Amino acid sequence: MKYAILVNEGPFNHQASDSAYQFCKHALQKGHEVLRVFFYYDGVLNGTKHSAPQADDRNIVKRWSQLGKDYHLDLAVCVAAGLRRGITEEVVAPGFRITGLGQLVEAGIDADRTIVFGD
Amino acid sequence: MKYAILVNEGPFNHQASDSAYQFCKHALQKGHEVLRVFFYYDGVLNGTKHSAPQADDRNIVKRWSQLGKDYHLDLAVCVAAGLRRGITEEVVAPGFRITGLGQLVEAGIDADRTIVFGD
Amino acid sequence: MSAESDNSAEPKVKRFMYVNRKAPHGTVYALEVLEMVLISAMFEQDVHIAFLDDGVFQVKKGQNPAVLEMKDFSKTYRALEGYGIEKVFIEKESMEERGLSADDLIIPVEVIGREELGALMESMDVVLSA
Amino acid sequence: MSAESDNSAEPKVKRFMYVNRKAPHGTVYALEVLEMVLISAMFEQDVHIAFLDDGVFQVKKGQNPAVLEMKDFSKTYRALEGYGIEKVFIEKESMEERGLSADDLIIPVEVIGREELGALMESMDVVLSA
Amino acid sequence: MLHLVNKSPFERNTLEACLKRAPKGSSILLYEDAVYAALQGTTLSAAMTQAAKTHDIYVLTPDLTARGLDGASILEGVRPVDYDRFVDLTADKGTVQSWL
Amino acid sequence: MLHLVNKSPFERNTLEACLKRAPKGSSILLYEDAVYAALQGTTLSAAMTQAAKTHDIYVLTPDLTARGLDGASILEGVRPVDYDRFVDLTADKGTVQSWL
Repeated sequence: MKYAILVNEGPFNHQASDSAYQFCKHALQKGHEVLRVFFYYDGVLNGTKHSAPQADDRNIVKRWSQLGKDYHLDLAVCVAAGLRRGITEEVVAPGFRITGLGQLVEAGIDADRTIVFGD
Repeated sequence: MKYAILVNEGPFNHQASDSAYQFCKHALQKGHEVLRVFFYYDGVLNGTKHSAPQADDRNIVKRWSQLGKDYHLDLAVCVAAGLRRGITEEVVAPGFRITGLGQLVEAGIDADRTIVFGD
Repeated sequence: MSAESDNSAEPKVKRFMYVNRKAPHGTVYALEVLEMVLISAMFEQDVHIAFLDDGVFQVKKGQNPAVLEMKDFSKTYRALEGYGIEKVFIEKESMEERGLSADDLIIPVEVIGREELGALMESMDVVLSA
Repeated sequence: MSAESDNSAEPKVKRFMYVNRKAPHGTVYALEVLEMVLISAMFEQDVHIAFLDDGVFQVKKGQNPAVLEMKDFSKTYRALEGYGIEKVFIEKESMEERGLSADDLIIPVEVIGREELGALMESMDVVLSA
Repeated sequence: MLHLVNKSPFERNTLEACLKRAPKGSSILLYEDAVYAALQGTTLSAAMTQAAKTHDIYVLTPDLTARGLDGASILEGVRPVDYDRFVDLTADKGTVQSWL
Repeated sequence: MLHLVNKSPFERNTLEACLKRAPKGSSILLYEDAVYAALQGTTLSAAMTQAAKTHDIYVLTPDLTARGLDGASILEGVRPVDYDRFVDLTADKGTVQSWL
């Protein structure tokens, strides 16, 4: 299966980003494809390189970057939603890219399934 | 009256930051004091200098900075919550400062009223 | 059902639904869903918009968030038709529960029953909600 | 009532209540309220903690968020007493509605009726909720 | 005491949670999406009319206006207030509790 | 079709909203805070037991475990699944709709 994933919420505050990550990891391990993970609404906040949670907690941003690296994932942060919330080229974490909302629709067209994780 | 204000949510996604701002503005205009506006949970996201909303929308971050300047407000961003979410010295907007959670408790002790704006 | 094994040269046209269940202004979802809908119009897909539960308040007439210095995007719903987006539905039961009638709405939309809406949702390829 | 006009040299001691109404793990509020509570202990205030509605799930025994790579902070509730925070309340009706009993809880807390909890809330100087 | 409620009662349980605990005679301000609780002609109108007999219920006018609602659509017994009165209420009614 | 619900039914209306629209026979996965809907002995257990007769209801085990709940505390008729089965369900049941 080819998946498109939409993440609506930022890291830590809601479990949405955790659930999306776990879903992607398990889908990829089972041999499915994830065409794109699109970060919209507060979801763009997953793309900040400045996140530095406590040592005994998971690092949600780095974890996405690593999964992206391991599986050549497209981690796409919406430019308009990012501008509102201060996620711009200056702060974007490795492996994420800032792009237009059209890329979400495109992923929805190309994927067999689109799954939304939100609040 | 002396007020302490707690803002639990970031800009745009929830109205909480708007409501807190409107409340502070009206309280200050009526001659009340706002001892501290404390930003906790996703509220720390109000303190990013990289927020650049569309021209036809309000600029929530700048508006807080301006209100802070006009009334010498203490705009305090929680360090621990900020670290989780990438709000650090590198990105903090003018007029905001990063500080410990104890400052919220202190404000609650010193103020006549503590008001929480959240989701 | 979805066009899973469509390898033809035909451009894919999928049935998209944007589901609006949340009230406007208290959160940004209504505004950002609308931005998504407008962009989706450029992709020549079979776009559906549904307003249900508190989402019906998004198309309430007479909104004026400027009193709170907030952006008034409600007029943008009127632009949907110009973008070729004509399949706009509102759930009858959600309106009734909230004391709204078709006269209260900023645009003409198709009023649809709850059961029918459930069946329409089942017929989609992509459902985007917020 | 609050110590509005307290100009004495005595250190102010206010009645603080931390209100927990949300389930753990689905959102971060439970964890960050707990961090706030621990810090408040340093200020020698009259600290109260209340668990009601879905907040009662925060003190459910046997939590293991490590299976989701999430932080297990539930054991920290056991540290409250060591910080001198002893006024910890859980609402009886909220537990009953969710099928929980005192045996299900990770720490001993005072079970309090709904009406009594409402009255206790009224007696506070500062109420912090999330 | 002043209780603040900011979420739609059709979506969340915060208004109900507040009404269950707030002693009779205490004050409740509905703002943000909670202003929908003050509407006439909804499935909640009867319960809210009852609640307004035991509690002082206020609704924030600018949040109504933003949502296309006006005084005429509001339940009898619910009192519209602007931000200045919101500030006054926090000063007059003692401790403020937000139901989140 | 597969419906996803992630919020506690005691706090929000999303599970109810889903059950009102999801045709009989469709599948619903409860995850994150929605796993509380699958608990025995709550005020919602009777309604959920009924719902499990008209819909295929699944609950995500790791979200139960995280919250200190185990299989023994789950309503009869609700099927526990892990993340691998979650992935399978999205593949097998067609379009996925999240009730947010």
